[in-house]
This record gives sequence, C-alpha cells and structure tokens, in this order.
Amino acid sequence: MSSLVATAPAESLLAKVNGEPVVSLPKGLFIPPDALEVFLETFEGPLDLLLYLIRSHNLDILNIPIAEVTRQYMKYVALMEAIDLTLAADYLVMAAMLAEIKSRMLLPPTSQSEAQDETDPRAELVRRLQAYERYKKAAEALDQIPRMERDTFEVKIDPPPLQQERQHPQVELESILLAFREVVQRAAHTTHHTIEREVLSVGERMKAILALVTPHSFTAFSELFQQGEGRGGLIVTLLAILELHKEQLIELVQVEPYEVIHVKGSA
Amino acid sequence: MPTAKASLKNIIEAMLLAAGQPLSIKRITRLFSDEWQASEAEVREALAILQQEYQGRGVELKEVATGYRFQVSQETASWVSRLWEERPPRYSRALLETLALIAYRQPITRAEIEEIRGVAVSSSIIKTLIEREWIRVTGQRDVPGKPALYATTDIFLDYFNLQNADQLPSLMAAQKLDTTSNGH
Amino acid sequence: MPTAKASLKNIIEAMLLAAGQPLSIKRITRLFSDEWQASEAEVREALAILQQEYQGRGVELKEVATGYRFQVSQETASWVSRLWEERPPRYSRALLETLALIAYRQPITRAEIEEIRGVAVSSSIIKTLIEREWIRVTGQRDVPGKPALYATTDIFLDYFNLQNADQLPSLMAAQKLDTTSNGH
Repeated sequence: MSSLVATAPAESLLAKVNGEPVVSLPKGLFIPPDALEVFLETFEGPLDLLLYLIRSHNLDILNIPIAEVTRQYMKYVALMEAIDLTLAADYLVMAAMLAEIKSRMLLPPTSQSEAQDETDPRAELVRRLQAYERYKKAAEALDQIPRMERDTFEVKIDPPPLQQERQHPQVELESILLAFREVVQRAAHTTHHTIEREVLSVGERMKAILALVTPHSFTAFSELFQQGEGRGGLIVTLLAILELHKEQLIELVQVEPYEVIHVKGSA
Repeated sequence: MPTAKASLKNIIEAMLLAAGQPLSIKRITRLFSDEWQASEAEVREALAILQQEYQGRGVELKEVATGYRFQVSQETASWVSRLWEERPPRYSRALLETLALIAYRQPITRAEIEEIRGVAVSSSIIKTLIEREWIRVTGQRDVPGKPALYATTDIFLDYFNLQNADQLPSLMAAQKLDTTSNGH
Repeated sequence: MPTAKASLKNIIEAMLLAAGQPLSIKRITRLFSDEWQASEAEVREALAILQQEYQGRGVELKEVATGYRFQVSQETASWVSRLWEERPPRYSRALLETLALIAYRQPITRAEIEEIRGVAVSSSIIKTLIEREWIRVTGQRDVPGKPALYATTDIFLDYFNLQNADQLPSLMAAQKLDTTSNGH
C-alpha cells in the first residue's frame, strides 16, 4: 500500500499536535500555512473531508484503504484541533467509526461470518459517502443554474399612471402585536438553546477530555470533573468518558475495587 | 454573433427595462466607460433605434426629465391597470415582524432587526414599507458604516388610529389576546 | 388601428413588463374575461409570438413555475448588473447542499438532511430558506417528535429559472459496491 503521507517537504514547524511538532502537511495540502485555517474550514463535515481525501488521492471509493485513510483523517482532525478550530463532535464520531471499521477488517473471518455475512465492514461508510457525494454534486449543479440576481434580472417598468389608487394589503394592529410577541419569544428561545448547548454538550466535553489525556501517562479519573459545574456538569463528563471508552479512544484502569480509576488515551 | 452596435442596443434595452428608474445618456455612457468605450453619440443612436423599434407596441421608450425610460403605452394602460385592481395579496410574516420591530424598538437599524430575527431582512421588505410610507429613515446609528435608523411615520399611526407610538398595545395585551382567542 | 390579435399581444407584452412578477396564462386570461373574452388558446398564441419576437434581444420571455416573465437575457446580464452596487447574494455550500437535499428528496426532515450530510444543519440556514420562501413546511413525519417535513416552493423554481422540479439537473448515479469497478 502506497503511503499517502508526503515525504517531509517542509522543514519548518507548523503546529504542535498532542505535544508533537508537525513539520509536514498531509499530501495534497500545498498551501501556505496561514491559509490553513481557511482551507480546513471549507470542509462541510467529516464526510466531506473523507471524500476529499479519497478523491484527491484518486482512491477507489469502493475499495478504500481504510488504515491509510484513517491515518490521514486523524492528521487533519489533529491539525484542526491544533489551530483551535471549533471541531464539531461529528468529526470525533467519524473518527470512532473509522477506528471500528479498521479493527473489524483486522479480525480474521470466522467460518460463521464467512458463511452468512459477506458484507464488507466498509459497506455502510461507502454507502454514506456515495449518498453525500451525490447531493454535494447536486448542490454544485444547482449553483450553476442561471438564477435571478446573478445571471438574470427582473424586468419591471413603472405601472401606468392611470391607476392612482394602488391597493394595499390591510393590516390589523393586532397582527403587528402578535408578530412582535412572536419575534421576541423566538429570540428568547434561541438564546436559551445556545446556552444549554454550550454548557452541556457531550461532544464538546469529549473533545475537552481527549485534549487532557495522553497515551503516555495516566490521569486521575477525578481530575476530569470540574468543581462547581453542578450535577449537570458531572453527568455530561461521565457520559463523555463512557462514550470515549465505548469508542475506544480512552482506556480506563483500576487496580483494585474502590481504588482510584486512571484514564489514558488509546495508543 | 450580433454586431457591436446591435449588442450595445440590446444591453441598453435590458438596462432600461431592469433599472426601475429613468437612465440618462451620461449614466448609460459611464457604465460602458471601461471596456467598451462607447461614446455618447453611439448611446444616443442606439436609443433612437430602440425608440423606433418599440413604436406601435405595448410599451414605448420615452425621454423624461431625468433620462430615458420605458413606459406602458396609452393604448394598453387601462388594461395593464387591471393587474393592480385585483385584491392585494397579504403581507408576509417576515414583513409584519420587521414592521413590528421598527414600531416597538424604534429607532432601529436593519442589522439590529436582523440580529433579533436571526435572519437577513430582504431589501424588498424595507422598500415596501417605505413605499407605503409607514416607515422612514430618521438618522444614522453612530457606529462604523453609519447604518440608517428606521422609525414609523405619522401615516402609520393614522392608519392604526394611534396618536403616538406609546399607544401601541403592550405585550401584556398580547398574552390576554392569546387566552381569549385560541389562534386560528 | 392595430388588429385585435396585435393588440392582445401588445397588452400582454405591457402587462408582463409592468407586473414585476410572473403571470400565469390563467391569470392573464382572467384579466380579459369581461369585455374581451380572450380564450386561453389566444393568450397562449400571443405569448408564443412574443417569445419569438424577443429572441436575440436584450430581454427574453421565459416560462417559469408560476407563469411567464420577461427577464434580462444572459448575454446582457453582466452589463445590466453594473446598474447596482450590491453584489449578487452568494450562498454557502452548507445552504446549497441543504437546499439540494430538500429539492431532490422532498418532503424531508432536518434529521434526514443531517444524516446524509453527516453534520448538523444550522437553524439559520433553514430560516434563510424559509424567509426566501424557497422551502416550506408541508407536514410532519409520523415518528416520535413529529419533525417538520420540508419541500421546495414554486418561488424556488422561479428563482432558478425552472418550470418544475423535473427540470433540476439529474443526480449522478452511484456505483455499486459489489460490482468490480475500474474507477472513472
């Protein structure tokens, strides 16, 4: 399998990822580092990023070299984190999915699974990538259609002077009041939601925990919980730890019952 | 391929029909100044040809004080007027919400309206409200870009039988309204 | 005196140029209902003649979802745009992809869009699309939570110069996983 990683084109230090300096950009990233953020922000999510990796390296979407693609994907995710790009939880979920497919492909096929289960572990991912690509292309085609305000314009000459009494829609004072109330309520509603999301997002917390733990050393379980966050914060942190553990992104170690639990990042 | 002159004529035709206001020969010529370098004489010539071509049609090209414009010809005008005699459509929710915010939070900028509503306010909404003379620009907010401040007019107050904006019903009244009528 | 047919054509020409929105054959015919008694066939014929007469000019007569309208022809459009300082609105990829999914998979819920795109759809995108009246809620999916179903509108089709959803560019076909592919 050919490596997708460029052989050290740039010697300058670009960023630090998990404490390790990044000296080379993934292949296909021939852009000045200051444009990096703009470039990374152009991805419309994990599927888009994966498609980019596959298409820009001319890989066969039906036979994705999953180990290489995963490695590349994680490199980009690490880069995004390194330059403090707000990383949506969707990227981490995809990372977990890739890791799972990778491990399933490493498993020797059992006789039973060979008999009735010929599905490629990559099948679901391929299906999703294809579906996304279809609509991504459709959106590009839609953008090409000649449209108003860009490729053509409305024609409008003045109405004839004969009609002086232009009919206007009638409006009740009541409907203005109701419109105002609705807009005020909606504004209050959205603010409320944003606050809730920011404080209690499991995805965000997963990211925060991943940033805290390293594969090389143990972190005390209790250190992951922040004082003064209240019950909600405790629950979100616990959920995030369980989720990360389920996705095998962290390891939990306890020497004896009731001993301190330690956490470390998966190698 | 049309000849250069035919195209100049076509472009001027389209400009006049899309502009929504009369265009002077100077302004038209200026729009061609960089690449095309059309002269005023050429523009004038194209206008003359257009004027001829539209003779005996549904619209005519007229020269008025501020320039040239297409207008509905006399023979067709009474028929065309029928378009506006039909029952006018209702205002969109977006328009009512914009109007409500201007009424209750005046003076207010477009950006402030957009921030509260969470979406862009289309220019046509502001235009419709100004055309109806329900809102007007009262000044500029003293921030970068000097955005226009909108407020309601006396015509707006008259329409709703109000003496001043303080007489607008309070939000409390809306709550009451809600309990009496169960929506629609 | 113009002949009856020529005048019908002239009137329709003037109506379409002054209306500021597409007019359907039905609506045009209705405007002639009392005195003139023009039939839909006659109106259709006049429109066909107009369409021909405006070929190769600065504006063209187009049929879109809600009716016929005159619009600036593509050859002259870039010149006409010089009339305004505002640049045409640009739409983000996220918005266009969301719109494409609604157009091709309607009716569709927000969660279904998110599943295909693999990322959350921001509320502001849905709001913008509704505000532009390109999409609307057509019902609710009969699953827990009763999520809203979105579909595109005729105004969306009008904006993109389409008569109906069948005129959307065709979707690319997906390769099958089980067939041996040799790339492309």
